[in-house]
Amino acid sequence: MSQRSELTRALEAVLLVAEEPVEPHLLAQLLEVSPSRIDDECAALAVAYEDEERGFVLARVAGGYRLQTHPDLAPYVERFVLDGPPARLSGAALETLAVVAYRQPVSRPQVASVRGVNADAVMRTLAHRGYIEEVGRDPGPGQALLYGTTRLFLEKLGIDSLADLPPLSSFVPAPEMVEAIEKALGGGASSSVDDLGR
Amino acid sequence: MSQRSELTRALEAVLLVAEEPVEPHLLAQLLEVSPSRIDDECAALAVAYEDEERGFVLARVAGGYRLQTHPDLAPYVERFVLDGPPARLSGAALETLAVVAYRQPVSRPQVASVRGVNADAVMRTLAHRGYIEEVGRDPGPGQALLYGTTRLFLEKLGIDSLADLPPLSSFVPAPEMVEAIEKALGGGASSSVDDLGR
Amino acid sequence: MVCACREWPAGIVEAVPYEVRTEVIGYGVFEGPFDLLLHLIARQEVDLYEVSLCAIVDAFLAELDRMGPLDLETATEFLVIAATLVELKTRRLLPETPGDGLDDDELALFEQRDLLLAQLLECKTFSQAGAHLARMLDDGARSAPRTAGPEAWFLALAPDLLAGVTPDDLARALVRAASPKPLPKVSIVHMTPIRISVGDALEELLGSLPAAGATTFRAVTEGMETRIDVVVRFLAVLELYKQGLVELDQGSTFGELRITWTGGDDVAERSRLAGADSYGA
Repeated sequence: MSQRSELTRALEAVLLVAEEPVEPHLLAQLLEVSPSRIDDECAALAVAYEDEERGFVLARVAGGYRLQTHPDLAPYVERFVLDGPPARLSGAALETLAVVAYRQPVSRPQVASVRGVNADAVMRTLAHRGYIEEVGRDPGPGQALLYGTTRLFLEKLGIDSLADLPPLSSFVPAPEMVEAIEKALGGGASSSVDDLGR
Repeated sequence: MSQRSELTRALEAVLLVAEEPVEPHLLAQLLEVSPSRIDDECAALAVAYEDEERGFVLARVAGGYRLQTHPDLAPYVERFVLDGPPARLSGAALETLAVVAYRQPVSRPQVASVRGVNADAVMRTLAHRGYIEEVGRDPGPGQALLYGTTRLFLEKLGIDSLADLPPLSSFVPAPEMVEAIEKALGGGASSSVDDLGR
Repeated sequence: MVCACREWPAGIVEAVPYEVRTEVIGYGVFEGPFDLLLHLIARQEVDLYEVSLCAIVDAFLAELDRMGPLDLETATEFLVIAATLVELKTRRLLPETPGDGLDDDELALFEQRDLLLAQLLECKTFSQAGAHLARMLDDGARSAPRTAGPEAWFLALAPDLLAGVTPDDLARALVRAASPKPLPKVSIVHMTPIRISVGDALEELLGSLPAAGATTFRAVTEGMETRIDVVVRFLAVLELYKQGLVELDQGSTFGELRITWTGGDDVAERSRLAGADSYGA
């Protein structure tokens, strides 16, 4: 291979020194081309890395581009990275994280009402981990603090934006489960099932 | 190109996540081949990167291998450092600084033994930036230089004195870990960590 | 999905089939009343298609009883649900009132039931969404980003390398630096999806448990590095439990899972002989 463009080479160099995903507009500014040109270059480079079976990939994550290791090689990388894999979240924390992710901006009482239990401790843990943060205050009475997910959350999931989360409707319990719950509570069909649409 | 060996791919992945030069014997251990095989692989990879006119090179530095930007592209990297998100200390540098801060006065070999890697280059950077300085000599044999943090360090961190550094216990997940960490910090470590609470 | 068994090794809960779990996890590890209720309903569904409200209400109350002292807020949450359930149960037990009109009490009860149903479905939805997030986090963790940053000579250009660094960041960095490091050694076992079978794990347990008498799940999974090893070991423990060779219990809500050998010596001997060659027993 030869005659690689200066643009491609500079892109590779900048991505190598970046510590977090670099937004296309910043890359465009640095390399003096349009953001759409950056997107095209990055897409081409990502395909080339895959074709060449590199040990790393160029990924679009949390609104920017970054170099990261190929998932196939996780066993080697895990051994090398001294921290080891991060502690996993408990079921309660995951559920809470899901509520914040899909309902944001959302207040603590709103989260608690979905789960039926006080969510304060779990939300502190999630904030401590950097997955959620305060994003504002409810304009209504009480002015409750509102929470949303962070950029780190997107980075950890390896997705570009919240739009990449599967729709919440795909997690609504299957009809048999709904029927079982209805039966359990004693009674026929109820209109409130439809209210879950969102 | 196709059928790249798992060894080459794993090597690329590990070098991508490494923050400091990785010694051949460590790579050899990770990838379960001989150190000389690692040297051969790295040499071949370095040549390939040059031939392919990559934006980065594989360099042999300070007894180890690392990926770094191609010297041709320095102007772009400089612009990124100046105009991009604010550059911060690398994780490795921050860890080293933390060891010096909590364990001072401390010698280079002592820092290296806590972190398990040679700390000379990082300590030079920290001294150069004025965050640490020589504070004396070990009275014991060898008379190693001892380092401590500077006034600038306190200012940058926004604290009045070392006594304002948070106690470690609040950041350690389990009590057994406290013990292990104190052991890793070496001899008088537990007392010196406690001293910070004064 | 339903129980948050935090004291167990990472990831075990979602990896074990639900029906298997319900046998062991019956002792108050529920995160809230909805979790508990969903769990009880699911158990009914597993047992028989005909779901019995009465059985569920009784189980709910029994569970509440077994949980022991709760803080006031949590207790209230559970009691509100319990009250609704009891009302629904009473209603079911009473003979049908003649006439087609519903009185106000009945209407209110139906409203409560609908509300509870909606809450349960919502809770279930988010719990499934949470399980999916866990999978996405796992996938995401398989790739590590480059974070080395610019080479040292470029850093001279940066105005302040400690910008945004807090004393807490420093303390965390020290903990990272001084924490015991895992041995950097790649074993190829790691690359193969499942190498150790439940049979192997069973045999190993049969070799060690009778002599040990009582131990904990943590102890029998000590040193295991991959999730799958832990899961396989867990399935083996369940198998022993099903065969009545061990007793399982948890001292406290978030306590250790204790394993006690109850099979006697000859059973271990027979089972071991019946198996394949001994596996590090």
